[in-house]
Amino acid sequence: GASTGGTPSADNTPTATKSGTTSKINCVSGTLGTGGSTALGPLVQAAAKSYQSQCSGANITTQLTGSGAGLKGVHEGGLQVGNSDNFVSLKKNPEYSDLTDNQVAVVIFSVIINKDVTGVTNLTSEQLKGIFTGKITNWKQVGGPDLQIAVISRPSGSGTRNTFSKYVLGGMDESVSGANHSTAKTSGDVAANVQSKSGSISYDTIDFAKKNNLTTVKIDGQEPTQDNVKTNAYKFWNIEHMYTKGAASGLAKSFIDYVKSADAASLRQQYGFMEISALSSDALAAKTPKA
Amino acid sequence: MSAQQQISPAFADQEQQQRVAALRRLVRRLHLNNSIASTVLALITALSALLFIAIIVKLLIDGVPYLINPDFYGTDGTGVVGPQIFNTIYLLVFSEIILVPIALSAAIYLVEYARQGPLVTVIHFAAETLAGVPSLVLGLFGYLVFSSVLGFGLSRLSGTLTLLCLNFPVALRLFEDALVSVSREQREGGLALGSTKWHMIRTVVLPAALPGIITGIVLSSGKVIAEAAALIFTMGSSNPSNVYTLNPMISTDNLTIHIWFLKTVGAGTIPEHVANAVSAGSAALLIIILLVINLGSRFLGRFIQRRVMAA
Amino acid sequence: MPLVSEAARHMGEFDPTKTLNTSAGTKVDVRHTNFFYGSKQALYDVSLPLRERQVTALIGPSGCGKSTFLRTLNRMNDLIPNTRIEGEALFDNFNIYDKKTDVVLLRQRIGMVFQRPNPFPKSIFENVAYGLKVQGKSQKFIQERVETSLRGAALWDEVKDRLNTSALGLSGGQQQRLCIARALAVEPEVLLMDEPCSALDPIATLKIEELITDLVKDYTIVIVTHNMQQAARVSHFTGFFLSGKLIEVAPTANLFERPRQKETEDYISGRFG
Amino acid sequence: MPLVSEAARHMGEFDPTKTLNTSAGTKVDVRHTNFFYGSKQALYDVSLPLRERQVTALIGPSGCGKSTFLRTLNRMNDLIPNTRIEGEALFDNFNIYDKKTDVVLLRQRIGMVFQRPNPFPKSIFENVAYGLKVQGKSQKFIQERVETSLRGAALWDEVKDRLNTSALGLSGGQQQRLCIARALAVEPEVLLMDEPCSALDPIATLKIEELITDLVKDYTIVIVTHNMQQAARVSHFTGFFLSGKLIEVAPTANLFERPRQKETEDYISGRFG
Amino acid sequence: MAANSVNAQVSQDTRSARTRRSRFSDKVANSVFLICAILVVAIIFGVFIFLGFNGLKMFQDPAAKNFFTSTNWDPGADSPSYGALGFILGSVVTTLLATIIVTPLSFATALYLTEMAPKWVNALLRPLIEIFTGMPSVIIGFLGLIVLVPWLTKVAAPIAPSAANAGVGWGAATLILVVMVLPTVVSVSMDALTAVPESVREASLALGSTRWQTMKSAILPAASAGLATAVVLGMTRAIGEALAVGMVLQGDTHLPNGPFSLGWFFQPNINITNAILNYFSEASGTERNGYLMLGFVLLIISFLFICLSRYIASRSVYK
Ligand SMILES: Nc1ncnc2c1ncn2[C@@H]1O[C@H](COP(=O)(O)OP(=O)(O)OP(=O)(O)O)[C@@H](O)[C@H]1O
Ligand SMILES: Nc1ncnc2c1ncn2[C@@H]1O[C@H](COP(=O)(O)OP(=O)(O)OP(=O)(O)O)[C@@H](O)[C@H]1O
Ligand SMILES: [Mg+2]
Ligand SMILES: [Mg+2]
Ligand SMILES: O=P([O-])([O-])[O-]
Repeated sequence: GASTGGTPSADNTPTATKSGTTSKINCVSGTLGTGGSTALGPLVQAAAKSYQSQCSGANITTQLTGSGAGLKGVHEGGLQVGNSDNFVSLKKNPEYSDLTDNQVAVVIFSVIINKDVTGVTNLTSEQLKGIFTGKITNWKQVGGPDLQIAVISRPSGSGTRNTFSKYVLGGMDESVSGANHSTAKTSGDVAANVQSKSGSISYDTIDFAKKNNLTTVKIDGQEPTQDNVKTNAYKFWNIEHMYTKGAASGLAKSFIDYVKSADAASLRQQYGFMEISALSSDALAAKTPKA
Repeated sequence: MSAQQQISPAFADQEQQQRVAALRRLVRRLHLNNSIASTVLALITALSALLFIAIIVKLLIDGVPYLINPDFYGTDGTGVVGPQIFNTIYLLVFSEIILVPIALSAAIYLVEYARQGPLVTVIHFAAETLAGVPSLVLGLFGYLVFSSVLGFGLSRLSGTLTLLCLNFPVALRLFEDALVSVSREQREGGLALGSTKWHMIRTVVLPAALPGIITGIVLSSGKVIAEAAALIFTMGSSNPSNVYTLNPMISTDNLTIHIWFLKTVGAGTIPEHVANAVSAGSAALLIIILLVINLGSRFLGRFIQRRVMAA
Repeated sequence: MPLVSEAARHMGEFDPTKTLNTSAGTKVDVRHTNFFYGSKQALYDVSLPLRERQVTALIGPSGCGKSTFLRTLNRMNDLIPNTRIEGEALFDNFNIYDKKTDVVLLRQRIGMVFQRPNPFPKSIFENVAYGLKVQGKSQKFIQERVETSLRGAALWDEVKDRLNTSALGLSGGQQQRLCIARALAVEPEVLLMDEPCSALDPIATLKIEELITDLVKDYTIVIVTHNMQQAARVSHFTGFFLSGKLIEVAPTANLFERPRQKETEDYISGRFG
Repeated sequence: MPLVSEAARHMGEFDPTKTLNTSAGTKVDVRHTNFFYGSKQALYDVSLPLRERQVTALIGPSGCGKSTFLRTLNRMNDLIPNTRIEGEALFDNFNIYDKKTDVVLLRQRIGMVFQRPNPFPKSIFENVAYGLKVQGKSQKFIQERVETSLRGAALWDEVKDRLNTSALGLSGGQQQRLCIARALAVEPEVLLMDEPCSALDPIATLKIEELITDLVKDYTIVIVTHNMQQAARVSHFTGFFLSGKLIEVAPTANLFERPRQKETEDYISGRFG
Repeated sequence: MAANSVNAQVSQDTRSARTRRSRFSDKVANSVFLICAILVVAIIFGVFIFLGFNGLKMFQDPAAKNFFTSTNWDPGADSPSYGALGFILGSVVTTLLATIIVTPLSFATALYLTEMAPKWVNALLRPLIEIFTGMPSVIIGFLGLIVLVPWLTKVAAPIAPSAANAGVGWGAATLILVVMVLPTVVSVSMDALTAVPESVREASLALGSTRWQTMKSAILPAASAGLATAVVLGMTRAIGEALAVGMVLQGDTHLPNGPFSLGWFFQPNINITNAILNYFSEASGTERNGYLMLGFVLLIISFLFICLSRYIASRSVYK
């Protein structure tokens, strides 16, 4: 049957990152605006909360606006840290060359379906392409009940959506439009919508899927597990970044260091993220753009 | 001369009687039309009224159970609105502190000093146009100017300045009305005693216009409390751990943004029943605040009027 | 006597003393009327017969109740909340004040002209046609009656070429005559006029006064005025109000020349008001 | 002659003919004044000397320019945009109309009382003290002067026990006397009064008239009135305005009894207005 | 004559010194006030300049030339397309439709309340209407999501192209706008009706017309300019409404395919404000300027509405 929620393997003990040797936070006070990826959002929020509780002089906020908005926010000055599920594409946004990449974790996504859709446990890339381009419109075409498919997608700036296009749909952009298609604003909004909208399908992090009791499906027979990600057998995952304008400094640096630190390892685990260090080099290379 | 009280024989006249009879028939038809029209109007009004009342009742029924729970006002955790209430009040006070002196000064200029002419026309036209700008568009403007160009980022300060743009024309209009309502006789009374204009304004016009000024402040407060669209791009929709600070540079939300957040971008981040509870509670709270403001502004205006008059 | 003879000399051709008919029938017979604005009494036991086809003028200082009295006659005071009336005003066998009286019908029979000209913001034609349209008259009938009424109000020649222009473009005096034409169009039996000239210049006033002297051949007219000379010039009977009481009513010349009451004398000799 | 003698009989004790001084000095000498509201001329070549310690009354029909003229004297018309004045009004060796004239100072020397009583919504004391506070007088000085002024305005006895209650609680007549007291407090040399009694009842009117006859011992007074009897009762000189022109100015009795101009005669005999 | 005495002369000199000083403060006050008044002009200029400048910059990109002519908004495509007609259509259609529903409702309500209603009805409804004119739009949006959308999903499913999405789209947006705009239009209409002088009512009633005839033939025509302003004001509000409408639209950047049909109202759909709200914060380059351009379009539309209402008001008989 379909696995409910992602199951981050507990045996994956975090290895200490280079900076996380001391358990004391290097507190910096001030105001820090972070924002962007709603996939990374929960981790950043939790880390911020923990950071602020230990460093009372720091005020950290996290806007849930999507990866694209995170990059733009930090580029234009509205934010100091922009969270993104994707690498900056200098081809698309040459002006973002002023941004510095800080990688913090690995996120695992999954395709999720509404509970009314019974009997569908696996979808092939081809089937997903059919669904997300509007060619397949009824669940019975993929072995499910006679029910219209309601596709829910994210706005184009979403890192989840871009990862989905690039690594699941084979570089092809979704192009469903019409009555059975709607958009949700954030990862959380996707989860809420899939929960309530009959016959719906979308994509989200395994953490949101689990917390909202949503059904995840295998992609090309692969389950969304950390083990499958390590080997890149399961393709729907990505590296989480916290971009800064120029090199991170001050509170931004301190906070990013904390998110990456050993202290925050339990948080990363709690929110379903994987350590970058756990990736095989093949997997890492598959997601990292060639310089 | 009041002796003969006899009724005139004129209406005994046949023709006159027929005319009156015809009129009477006509009037009966007019009354019928009148009743039909009245009924239709009353029904439509009842329909609109029912819509409004149903909305209020729905909001209160859904929300009040949470409102009466003290946990709802908690200062920390999920499903509480303590921070949002503080932020709302913070924003209210901060923006009124900036708004009132500026808008009142502008109103004084327009009512007391300006000569009727192109400048006044331009200012009024500008104010009217600004009042008609959708708040989302002002949000874009605030983002471009305050958050980006001036570098205030997403912060209470950017939000407050955007609210200033939003409320300026409204407050200006209300303050102008308050000043204009002070009678010309009062002003002339002051000037005729040989006081300068500014002295006359301070001692005669402003005290007399106080009730109207207070009403203006209260009504613009209502707008601050209700506003969300102009703030989402300028102030953001999330809070730091500790919002209970006067720091204007941090990004926060307020009650209305929070409702929007919970039902859209923040949906799914907390369980739906909690989100609905908080939204319903906040909505009811806002309704009650607006109700109080609405009734309060009248009451306060009248109260101050009485105080001023009885000074 | 100086006042009235002065006026008569000035007016020349239309001296009301010539058309005075002290035995004219009573068109409306007002008896023992009390009127209250809330708890404030504005009329005290007023009894006054309005003679058919005669002009009755009502004079008195400001606030004495002239307008209030006039507006009881076509139940215009109904529009003011919390008012109450006692007594009776017999008109064609029914009591005007009666709750059951059909005010719409009443007002079609008793027309009114107000202190400030109040034309509708419509064309001149539409203004006069208004009452006729209310009555659902035919287009042809309306066409004719508008002309007759405007002629009757001595306005036709001045406006016949611009019947479709806005009535608000007329001068104050013309507007007031338009309002009179509008009232005449529905052929009322009685015409009430509340200080119809107070907003007008002397020449327009003269025109209206001429018109009144003319209209009285067909209509019973009641006119409120604060100008004693005007009362003397146009009215057959004059009633003097003071503080809500009708102090005295008499043929106009008698009232001005031989007032029976001390208050009347004080008032007309200018000692107050 | 009937009007004036009527009035004199009625007023009894304060007959202005007794205090008339036709050789009194000229306090303000108005010469060839033209006044314009925008392009509309409201005063035409008005020349009028205001005699020291005499009451000059201005009469004329509504809209003839009485108020306009009065308000040129303390430059109150400055408040109305787009107005223009020509001519001169000599007062203590300077021209009131001069651009360089300090209007604040001018208004401290030429006080004004308005048609409708306009007390500030403050206490009685504060009302009278207003002009003194403007001048920055000491508390003690103010205390004394308030009493003198209220006595001067014949109001002291009625209000001395409630100086700190709101002025709006006073009756209309008391309010008007309060406004006079307020004007007196700053010791002006000239007092302008624009229909000061038109909003008052007969008894309050009488009080104000008495007060005027009393004040004129110390002040030069100009009063606008639409009530000819009032002019006859209180003034030494009367000017008659018509359509912005000063038709005639003369000692009051002369003007009413032997008007030199046809227009004046028409007006005072009630033929228009 | 007091003024001739030496004493009076001295007091006059101190008087003028004092007035000189207070005149100076008068001047200072004047300029401070002037600056504040000018600020309003500066702000609106700023709004036009910042949005206009940034928005119009998008036309430097040749791909943007179909902004007003195409409904294809696809900035992410290999050959990007910036046709905004779909967004504009969404705003215009929902606004017009809401106006068509609101106008008769609000005129009737306003007429009833100003001309006929007993005191207690007014005492109840007027404050209610006032509260609703200041109602936070998110509250209406929230109710839209939890009440209107589920209800429409059920009711409109048979005529909607997709049963699951029947509750969202222009239909829901229009109804939301009706609720948002109705109170404003009612309240401004009531002002317009009350501004008709009592003399007009008296004139009509005194001619023997009934209440209804008076309303129909005298009051409504006399208030027509004010009523028209009310409608225009309502449209200004409707076209700029963002959050409440955005919450129930749920479309992406595309108009539904195919010929225009009733179904368009019961499926995810788009408008200007929703596009800005969803996409502005992440967009860059031409796309970012495109959303600012959409904001500028909104600004121009509201500006035209304001000009229109000023024009109408200037023709009004009674102010
Ligand atoms: N709507 C009202 N409510 C309460 N009192 C009123 C109302 N209208 C008039 N009064 C009072 O009734 C009295 C008579 O007023 P009315 O208008 O009849 O006087 P009038 O003789 O016509 O005076 P004027 O010459 O000033 O028109 C006055 O004391 C007035 O204050
Ligand atoms: N602010 C103004 N703007 C334009 N015209 C005005 C203004 N004030 C008065 N007028 C006009 O100037 C003329 C003289 O007006 P003024 O007020 O001096 O008359 P008045 O004699 O005082 O009349 P009343 O007895 O009615 O008070 C009138 O025709 C009036 O319409
Ligand atoms: Mg009256
Ligand atoms: Mg005047
Ligand atoms: O993480 P995203 O919100 O950019 O999908």
